[in-house]
Amino acid sequence: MIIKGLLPMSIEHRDDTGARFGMWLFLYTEVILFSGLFILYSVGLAKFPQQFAEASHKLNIYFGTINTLVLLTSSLTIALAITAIQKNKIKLTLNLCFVTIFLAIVFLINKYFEWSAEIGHGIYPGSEHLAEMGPGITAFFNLYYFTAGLHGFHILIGGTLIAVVATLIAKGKVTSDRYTLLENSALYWHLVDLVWIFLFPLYYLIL
Amino acid sequence: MTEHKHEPVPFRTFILIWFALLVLTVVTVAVSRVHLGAWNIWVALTIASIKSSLVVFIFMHLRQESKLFKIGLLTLLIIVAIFIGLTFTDVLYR
Amino acid sequence: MNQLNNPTAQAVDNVLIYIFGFSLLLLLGITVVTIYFVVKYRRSKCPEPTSQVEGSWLLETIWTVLPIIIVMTMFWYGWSNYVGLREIPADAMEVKATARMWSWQFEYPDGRKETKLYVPVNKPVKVLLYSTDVLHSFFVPAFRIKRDTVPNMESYVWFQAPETGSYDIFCAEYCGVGHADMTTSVEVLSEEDYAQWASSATVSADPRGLIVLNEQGCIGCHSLDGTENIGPSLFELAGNPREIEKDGKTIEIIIDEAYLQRAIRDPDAEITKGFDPMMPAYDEEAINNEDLQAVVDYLLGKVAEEEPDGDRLMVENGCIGCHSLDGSESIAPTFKGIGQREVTIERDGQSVTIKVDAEYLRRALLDPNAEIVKGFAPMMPAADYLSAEEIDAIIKRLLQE
Amino acid sequence: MTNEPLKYTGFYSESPRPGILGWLLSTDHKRIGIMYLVCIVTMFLVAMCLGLALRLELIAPGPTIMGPQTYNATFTVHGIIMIFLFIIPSIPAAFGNLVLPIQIGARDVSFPKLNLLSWYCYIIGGILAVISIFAGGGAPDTGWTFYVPFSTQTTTNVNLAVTGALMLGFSSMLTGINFVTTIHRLRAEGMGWGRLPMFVWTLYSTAWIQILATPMLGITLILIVLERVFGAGLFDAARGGDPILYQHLFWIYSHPAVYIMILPGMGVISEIIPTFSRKPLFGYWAMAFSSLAIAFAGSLVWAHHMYASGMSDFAILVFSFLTFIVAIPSAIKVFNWVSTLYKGSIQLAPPMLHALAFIFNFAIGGLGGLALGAAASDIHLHDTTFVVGHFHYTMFGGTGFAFFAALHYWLPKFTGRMYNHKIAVISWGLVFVGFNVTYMAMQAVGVQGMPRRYYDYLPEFMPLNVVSTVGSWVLAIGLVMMFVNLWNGIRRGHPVGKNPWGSATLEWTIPSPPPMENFGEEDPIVTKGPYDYKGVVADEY
Repeated sequence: MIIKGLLPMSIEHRDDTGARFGMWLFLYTEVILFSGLFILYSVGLAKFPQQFAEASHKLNIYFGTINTLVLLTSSLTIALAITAIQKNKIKLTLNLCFVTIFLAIVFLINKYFEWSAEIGHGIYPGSEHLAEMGPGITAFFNLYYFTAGLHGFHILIGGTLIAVVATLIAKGKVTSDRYTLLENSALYWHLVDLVWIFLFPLYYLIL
Repeated sequence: MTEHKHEPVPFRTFILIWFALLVLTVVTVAVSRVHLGAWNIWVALTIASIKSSLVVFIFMHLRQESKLFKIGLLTLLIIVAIFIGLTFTDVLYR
Repeated sequence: MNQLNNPTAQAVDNVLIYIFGFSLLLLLGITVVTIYFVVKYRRSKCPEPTSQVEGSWLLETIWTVLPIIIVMTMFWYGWSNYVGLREIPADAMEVKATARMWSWQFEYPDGRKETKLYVPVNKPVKVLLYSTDVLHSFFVPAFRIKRDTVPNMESYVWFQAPETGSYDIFCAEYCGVGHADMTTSVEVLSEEDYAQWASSATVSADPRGLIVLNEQGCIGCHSLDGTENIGPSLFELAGNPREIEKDGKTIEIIIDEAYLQRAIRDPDAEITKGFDPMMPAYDEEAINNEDLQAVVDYLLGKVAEEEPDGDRLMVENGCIGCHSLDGSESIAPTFKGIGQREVTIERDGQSVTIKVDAEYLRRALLDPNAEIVKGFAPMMPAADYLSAEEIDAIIKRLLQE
Repeated sequence: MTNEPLKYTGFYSESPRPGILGWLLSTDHKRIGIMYLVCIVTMFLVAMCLGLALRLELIAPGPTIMGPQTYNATFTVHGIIMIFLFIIPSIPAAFGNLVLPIQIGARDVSFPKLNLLSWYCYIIGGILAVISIFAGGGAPDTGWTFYVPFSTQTTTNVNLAVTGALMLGFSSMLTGINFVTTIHRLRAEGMGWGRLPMFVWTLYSTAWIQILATPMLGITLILIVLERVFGAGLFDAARGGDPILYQHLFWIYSHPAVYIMILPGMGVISEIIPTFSRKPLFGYWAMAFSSLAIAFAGSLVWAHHMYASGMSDFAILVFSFLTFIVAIPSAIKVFNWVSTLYKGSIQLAPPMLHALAFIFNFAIGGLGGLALGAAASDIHLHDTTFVVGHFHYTMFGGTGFAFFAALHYWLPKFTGRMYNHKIAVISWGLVFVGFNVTYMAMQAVGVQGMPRRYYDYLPEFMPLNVVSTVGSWVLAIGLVMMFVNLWNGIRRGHPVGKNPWGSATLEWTIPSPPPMENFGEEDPIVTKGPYDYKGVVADEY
């Protein structure tokens, strides 16, 4: 019996597939969580197509693209980490985890600069400057901030999770034949990536 | 209660997929600079769907999992489609 | 449930009776069969079950298909009658209903505002629904109509009353502390009564000049609010310079009484720069000298604005909904005797007792939740949408209490 | 009545940790289930008192025992507690935890620690909800639906209440994840899908809704808090938002949530009726699939709460149609329960009485729902007390009675003692009569046109309101009697054996109360169906 691969109570009740299945179920709940915001987005887009395109132009496409590449690469490194631990290459696994965490931090720093620039322009939820630009643009930026903010929050959680797992790997508690915890953290990280894969074109690339 | 042990996916596969993802990202940015009207959004979503399937099936090992996982994912997608679709019966016809 | 023969109520009642009838039948059937089984197969009489049947595809198919057919008829009947609630007869009169916390205001096409909905008998009425703050819902049980009022969105209901009388209007969407008090009525008047009621409204408060401008269709080309139309706007003319073309030369003049009179009697002689000479001339047949003077006076702002009526404002804006005039207090302090009262208010967390004066009343109207009268909750909406004159009128009226 | 100590106390005494920590840190599904049960019953009693106060206020027009602001806060808190803290977790979290693993022959759920975590989420959510009543700003007064723009404007303590609801949603979601995994992965040998007790089937359907719908509540509530903090205008039409869209998001969760509430109750009834008829459940597969069908179709019909909201007429057409579809599987269930009685050997024990009352009440609730599902009739009934009566018929008359049935059915199993049957029957009678008087009168006054959430009403509505209030007193007396009787039973009732009712599901094959490891060292091997009563004899008690 294990919680997401955490220490088992008794060895004969271990159920890795069950733990992974539970994690997938949890990921479904995350998808629905974001889908609520995507519903708001799609309704906004249907109502204000021009304004959404106009607002999208105000976002910095370079930040967006770089962050996409960063996240895709971090997804790769954490996927590689699983193969590495399956092949019992502990050192490599750890290094790949660190790269992933590093990329997560790069992503957040990027986001920080991007947001400070926008907030500096007076574009943030509830700002008067935003209100002057009309309902469509306001709706776009409200959603942009809330969606990207929620996504950033997930990056934070995912990064922490991987850091915890890395410690456990270093301590020898997550090993080449008991690595469900790493697998589940990786699943979570891929979800964060998946959300961004949709977020990026919807917010940065509308024309 | 059957246990599914995954065979390790070779490093090479992951790197190839990663490369494909990078290419698709470049494509989606490039396409977005071409004016296609309402089609822009559909092209962008299609590319995003391809990218996410790559992530789901390869990076997330869904290819190796049992049918249960796949049916679950299908259910999820149907439900999300229903939520969005039925909301639009209101929004589009108001 | 006092009126049944109006079109909207009939549409709804048909469906209600159909569905409730079927439901009653089904409920009776289920209950009778259950009781019959329980009595017949009670353990004292049947110590062991006499059947171990696990199901019957035939029966289960029957009671899957049968309910499908029944409910589909209900669905279709319900829908087809609903359509009738949304399709407004072509000859319907329109009234604007505005809901705010916690009162209703009805505005007629001629600008008249009422707190009750007066309508003529046998005339379809389309009620356009607006809200100034939160969700409310316009509900008239007698006509079986209901529709939410949504801020910044327009919706509507319609009804037709075949008999005179008074019918309740409720707010059916929860909207805060005064929700249950947000009631008023539809007053259905006979055609003569309605005509009389309506004519008393046409003694318009508008100045004669404005009436002439409307009657003559001047407003069709000249706006009153500054927007440029086919002709130059009539907004704030007095004393302003204007470039005109006269005899092929462009000169600048100051708008005055004489200029306006010339511009109406012989418009083509002097054309405002940037406009085409297309305005018809109005001679004495069209506008007599008296009316001409009224128009010019109006355009130059020489007509004294009538002071707003404080009593009327308090009713129209729903103040009376929470602040009583008879001394009773539930939601908010009463207005009775407010002019001579001392009140204890909480301001920035401290209690202060002050004498009610014009300044206090102004603060209470414009920023009501900064100072709260002890014992009441901060919930009053700010009256900042009123004009300065209107605020003054309300304050003046309150101080007389 | 006896007062002798039980010789065997099962999981109550067998614990790796002694004392209160042995409970608060326990990952055993039975202990967690008992902890849920205690909290849930407490919450029910609190909210019941609030409900009584509401009814008392409505005994006459005008203010009687409270002012309008208090009244609004009372019905809001009544709703929040009853829905998020009582009904949603009542059967799945309390009885699901107690019974589900044993019924499928498992030692525990798949993720026992996660299970404990969801109990803590429940407790934290509950505490936040209770604090929100007393903390600064005043108790929330939005109604449990938190409709915008009112909920973003009111100065009362909405943020705390919403955060509480968010935690409760999280708790419900984690329980759902746990149950789906448990049912897929931990069934004992021989426990095929065709041998699952119907209670497990309904919990399985419920768990899927909990997973796929609850996050939508999460995001909706988060948006309310963000809106209140940043004032962004997400649902303000002037700033590009859409107030009606809030209602969509809210009901996308909250309508399926209605099925989270009722489905497990249907499961309980499907256990009790065969047991007390000693006959297999009629149409096993129809019952199983109708549970899944209700779960699925229940996710398609949310906007039938919004016919009068200003939604498009096309949406009303679609949602009205889908709403009638969802009536079918519910109808099938009712017919199959009644058919199960046919040629059985029916014993009117207290659980069975509650189950039969469930069928009656649920039929009224369900049939009343038809009038609300049809577009035209809903326009008149929407937001009147008819709706209040209707959902109390399904939620209280349905799930509430199923919960009482489950208490009378399973408490002897999990406490090892039997309550007094005579008092149980009398209290059942009072509850049944009181319930129907209260809510039938409420439905009737709603048809007359009295809007809901009205603190004050016109004099013409008074007679039926008086009837309803008097009914609420009968109901309350019956409920108090029932809980006192159950409490006395737990304290000093007759000890019972393994199987006092003669049921055939697995939980009745182990001692009462069950031991810590459920089935001991050997996992059970299942060889027969859940409703095969051949050779099953009820123990004397």
